[in-house]
Amino acid sequence: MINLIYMFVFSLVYLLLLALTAGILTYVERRIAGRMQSRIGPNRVGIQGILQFIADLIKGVQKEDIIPADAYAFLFKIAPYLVFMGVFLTLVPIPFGAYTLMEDLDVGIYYVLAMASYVVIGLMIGGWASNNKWSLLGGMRSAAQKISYEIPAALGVFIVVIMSGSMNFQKIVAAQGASPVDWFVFRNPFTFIAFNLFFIASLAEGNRVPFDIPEAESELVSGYNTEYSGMRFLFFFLAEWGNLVVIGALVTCMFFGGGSFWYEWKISIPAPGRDPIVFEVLGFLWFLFKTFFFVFVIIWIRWTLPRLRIDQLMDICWKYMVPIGLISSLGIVIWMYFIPENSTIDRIVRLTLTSLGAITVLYFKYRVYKNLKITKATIYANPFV
Amino acid sequence: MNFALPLLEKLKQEMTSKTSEIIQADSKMPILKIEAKDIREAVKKLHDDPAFDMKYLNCISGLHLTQTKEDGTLDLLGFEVLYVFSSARDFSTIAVRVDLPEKNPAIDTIDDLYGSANWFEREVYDLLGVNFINSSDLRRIMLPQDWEGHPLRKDYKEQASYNGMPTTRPNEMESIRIE
Amino acid sequence: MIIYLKNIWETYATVFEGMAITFSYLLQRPITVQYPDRMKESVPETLPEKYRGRLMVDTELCTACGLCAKACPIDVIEMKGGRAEGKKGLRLIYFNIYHGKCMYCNLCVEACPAEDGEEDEHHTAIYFKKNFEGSSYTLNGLVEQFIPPDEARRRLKESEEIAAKRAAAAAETTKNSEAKQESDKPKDGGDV
Amino acid sequence: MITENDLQSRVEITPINGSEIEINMGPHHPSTHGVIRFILFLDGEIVVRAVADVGYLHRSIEKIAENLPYPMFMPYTDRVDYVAAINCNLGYALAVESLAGLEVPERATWLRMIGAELNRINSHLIAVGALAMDVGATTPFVHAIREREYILDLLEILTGTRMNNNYVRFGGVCQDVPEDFFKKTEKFLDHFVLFLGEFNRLLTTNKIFLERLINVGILTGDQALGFSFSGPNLRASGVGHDLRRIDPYCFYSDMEFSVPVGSGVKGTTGDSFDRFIVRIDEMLESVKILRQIMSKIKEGPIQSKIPRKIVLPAGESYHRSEAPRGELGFHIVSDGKSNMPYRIKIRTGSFAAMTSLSELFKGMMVADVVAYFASLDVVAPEVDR
Repeated sequence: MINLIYMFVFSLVYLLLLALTAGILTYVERRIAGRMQSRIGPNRVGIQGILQFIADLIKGVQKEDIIPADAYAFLFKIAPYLVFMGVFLTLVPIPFGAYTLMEDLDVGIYYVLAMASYVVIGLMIGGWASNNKWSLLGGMRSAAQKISYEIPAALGVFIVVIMSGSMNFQKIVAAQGASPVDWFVFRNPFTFIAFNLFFIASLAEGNRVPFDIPEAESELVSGYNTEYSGMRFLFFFLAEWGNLVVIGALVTCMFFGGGSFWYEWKISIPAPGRDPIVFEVLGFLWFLFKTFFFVFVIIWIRWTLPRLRIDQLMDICWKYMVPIGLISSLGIVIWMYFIPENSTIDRIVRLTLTSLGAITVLYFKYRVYKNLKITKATIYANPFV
Repeated sequence: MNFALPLLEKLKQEMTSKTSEIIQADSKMPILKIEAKDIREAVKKLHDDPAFDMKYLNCISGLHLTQTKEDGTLDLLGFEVLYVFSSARDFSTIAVRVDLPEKNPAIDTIDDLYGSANWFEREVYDLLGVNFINSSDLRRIMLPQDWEGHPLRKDYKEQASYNGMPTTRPNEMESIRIE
Repeated sequence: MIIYLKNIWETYATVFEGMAITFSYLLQRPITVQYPDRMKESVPETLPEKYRGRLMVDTELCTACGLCAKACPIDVIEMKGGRAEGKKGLRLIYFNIYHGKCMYCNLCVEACPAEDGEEDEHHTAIYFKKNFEGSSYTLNGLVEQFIPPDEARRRLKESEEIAAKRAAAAAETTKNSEAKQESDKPKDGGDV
Repeated sequence: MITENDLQSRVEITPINGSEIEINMGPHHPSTHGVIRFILFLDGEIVVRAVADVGYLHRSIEKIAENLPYPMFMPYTDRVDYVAAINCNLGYALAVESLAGLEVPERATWLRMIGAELNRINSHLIAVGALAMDVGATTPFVHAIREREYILDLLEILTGTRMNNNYVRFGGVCQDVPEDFFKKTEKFLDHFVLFLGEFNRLLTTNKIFLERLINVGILTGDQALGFSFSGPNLRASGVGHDLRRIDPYCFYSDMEFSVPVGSGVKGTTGDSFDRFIVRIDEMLESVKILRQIMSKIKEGPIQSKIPRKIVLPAGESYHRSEAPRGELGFHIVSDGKSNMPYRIKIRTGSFAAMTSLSELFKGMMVADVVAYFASLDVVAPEVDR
């Protein structure tokens, strides 16, 4: 009983936090998009416009909830909640810290993959029940896209599961370490591929550019949410930005060591004098930092790239990602059989990959600098105007 | 302007009916005036004959020929359709003109020869009411299908309302007139 | 196979390059300005000299010749001139501009013959002000009357009176001259 | 009350086969660039047949022309193609001047050319930006619009207005420019070349963008000629047709510039990417022309003496010039008595480009429809006039 109450309170807190985060993310995305496009972005409501999402919320609630005359009213009404539910439920096993999680499921990853599919049902129902051909096209596209991209995502997850030997998120995080050398992403070439597979597939599952064809505004007007208005429309958006957090958190957990600077310390220094709560909070913050870095990357990709066509989308999935994923899953097994952990080769490979990653970041910095120089731009690094 | 007079003379000589004439020969734009029944023959020749190689249709334009009488009323004289073609080789341009009667103006279509001719013809049909015989798709293009009249005719009177919508707007200046 | 790998490489490389460019914009200042309340200087000051903003008329300078109204392709200007007491030429009776219709084509300004020779804000009677804010809650609010209606009515009456007076005077003179002619005639005839 | 039947009466409706869905793209659709309507019959994502329906922006400019004196029609030519207003002004002025035998002072011709070329860059920026927008890349679009804003500022100094300039007059231009205009233009051109390099690195080389355009909507040279394409669209199909070369007006015969022709750099000659890249190249050529003009322009009068009442000699003439969207032809008929034209027919590049749609759309995907249509750079008011 006490467990139930604990879960109820916890999920309520999660719900509120998710809603708040998603709201702030809409603001953040608009600001980032604005800067990338030489604009300012929303900056009128509150300090630097931080309360913009609340203004949007109030406006959304005030709007009339229109249900088209020929729509299938019941399904039309519940579709946004199904979508939101799918996103929210994926949060259950994600470890924001050693204790900061709703339920430590043994089949955590499996559960996440299953729950992510819920979203498809919501989108399809929404598209179909609107009785609008554009919405229907959007719904169908989204179904085709999500079901296809489950496979590369699952293959990416599969490699991680093999590496860590568990489907439990806590154990996956524990299998990695605090330093970049220990992260799965730089562990060996196959895990690096797995990271790419999973990240790209999650972009597709989250309907983000370059895979946003279900809502492609220049083709399908707005896709499955064309007919929605008011609060229901906002629920779609809540789900979309909530999804960003989920993607960021999953990638952090599985490839970037989670909140694991305390794991290392806990294992190496049992430290009776140290306060576990401090480390819990620090781990949580570290986890959040990584998560939001990936959220930023996703936003950044969105405002850089064009959109794919649906057949190219399927091409990428079936011609590129699935074969590569299958080869890598075979490869990881062979790798693990021949090269035991912490052997010399393993260490060399880890170090090489990590330094390659570092070089990429440095080269990126150089390109940014070069571009600023070529276009003779004046640097203004202040995020606020 | 590279409107080519020699090509026009060549076309005139090769036409089977000898009723065609070159007008405005000394101006910047000489025009070959032919009869309506000859249009397909002439255009086919222009399109297919390698001596002309007029694969490019610049424009089909039309106008309502009228004359204002002394008492201010209009004398309706019929219609004119002007075709402008360009050569695909050196882009020299020629113009062919056809005059049509006021009653039931009709001319053979050329939209099987030029991909773009259909839309140009539709525009002439829509705005002037010239009928293109055997056209693959002769519908109004600019105006609604149930619009009355053809606006570019000189004797056109705009309908007062369309499907219950008035076609004119009140003038805001009326409200402040002091006279 | 090479094409296969090349495609993957190209995708990554070009996406990388594109992301570097968009990131470089995060380090630059936005070029948009926040209109109207957070501008450093008022916008009309930044506009070029001959900017076509709101169509205005200098009622003092205007000689009521009506060329602008004639030059306008869409009848934006409605105006009338009339005689006034103690003034040599014509004076404006009313001058109305319908801003809702105006298309800022400059034809009326070019037609205006009334120039004051000064290089100030405007040197013709009808001119474009640099101010471009002219929104109104009603369509009717876009009609601007440069002579207030009461004043216009007064002027109209005055000019009508003068016109009537002059007509009467003209009639008088013609009558007089006719009478004169009448009276002169026999004299002339006599002379001949 | 407008019923559905009334709306459909605009086009011929053929019965739908079992597997097709009929879908209305427009009149209000984000990617129809104005108010154009396509009726697409889809089999899944593939267009089986399509009907293009125009006329929603028909303002009967040709009828208006018959009731206005020649000089008073000039502002209306702005509205034929509002993206390239000075080019339309110029076409009309040249037609009337050549018929009436009016002289144009040298400086006025140079100023006209400056206006026309700035406007051409402006128009092509809109074209490439809108194409980027329609394939989903938002940021390049905003960057292109930002550069266009600089051009509008220059045009503001040159003409006094930003968009519907009404700059050209018979026998000259309406106003002279201050000397610092040339310095500002020089500065802008230097910046613009740099910008174009950056734009290419951001968008043109992007793999996704290339994939969306290459081999989409291929038109061979013969086909393009048959559809009366002109301007960049025709040149992209490999036909070197540029009226500034073939039929020179102003001082274009003295200018050194090359005519970019599509050569199938990445795919087949005449595909959408060729139409895109030809526009990019043309902007660079315009920059070259502008630099030459700037070095040659001299002080002098800007307006020659013209008669108060312009009456053209009786007869008809077809005068054409190279606008950014291709051949802009004015068929002017005069009765020799009145100061108003008897008839003016305006032949525009967009109208000709539209003729190809119904045929080319067959077999395309919805996303390709958008990309192909955007690559044609059609401006709706120019189609309908």
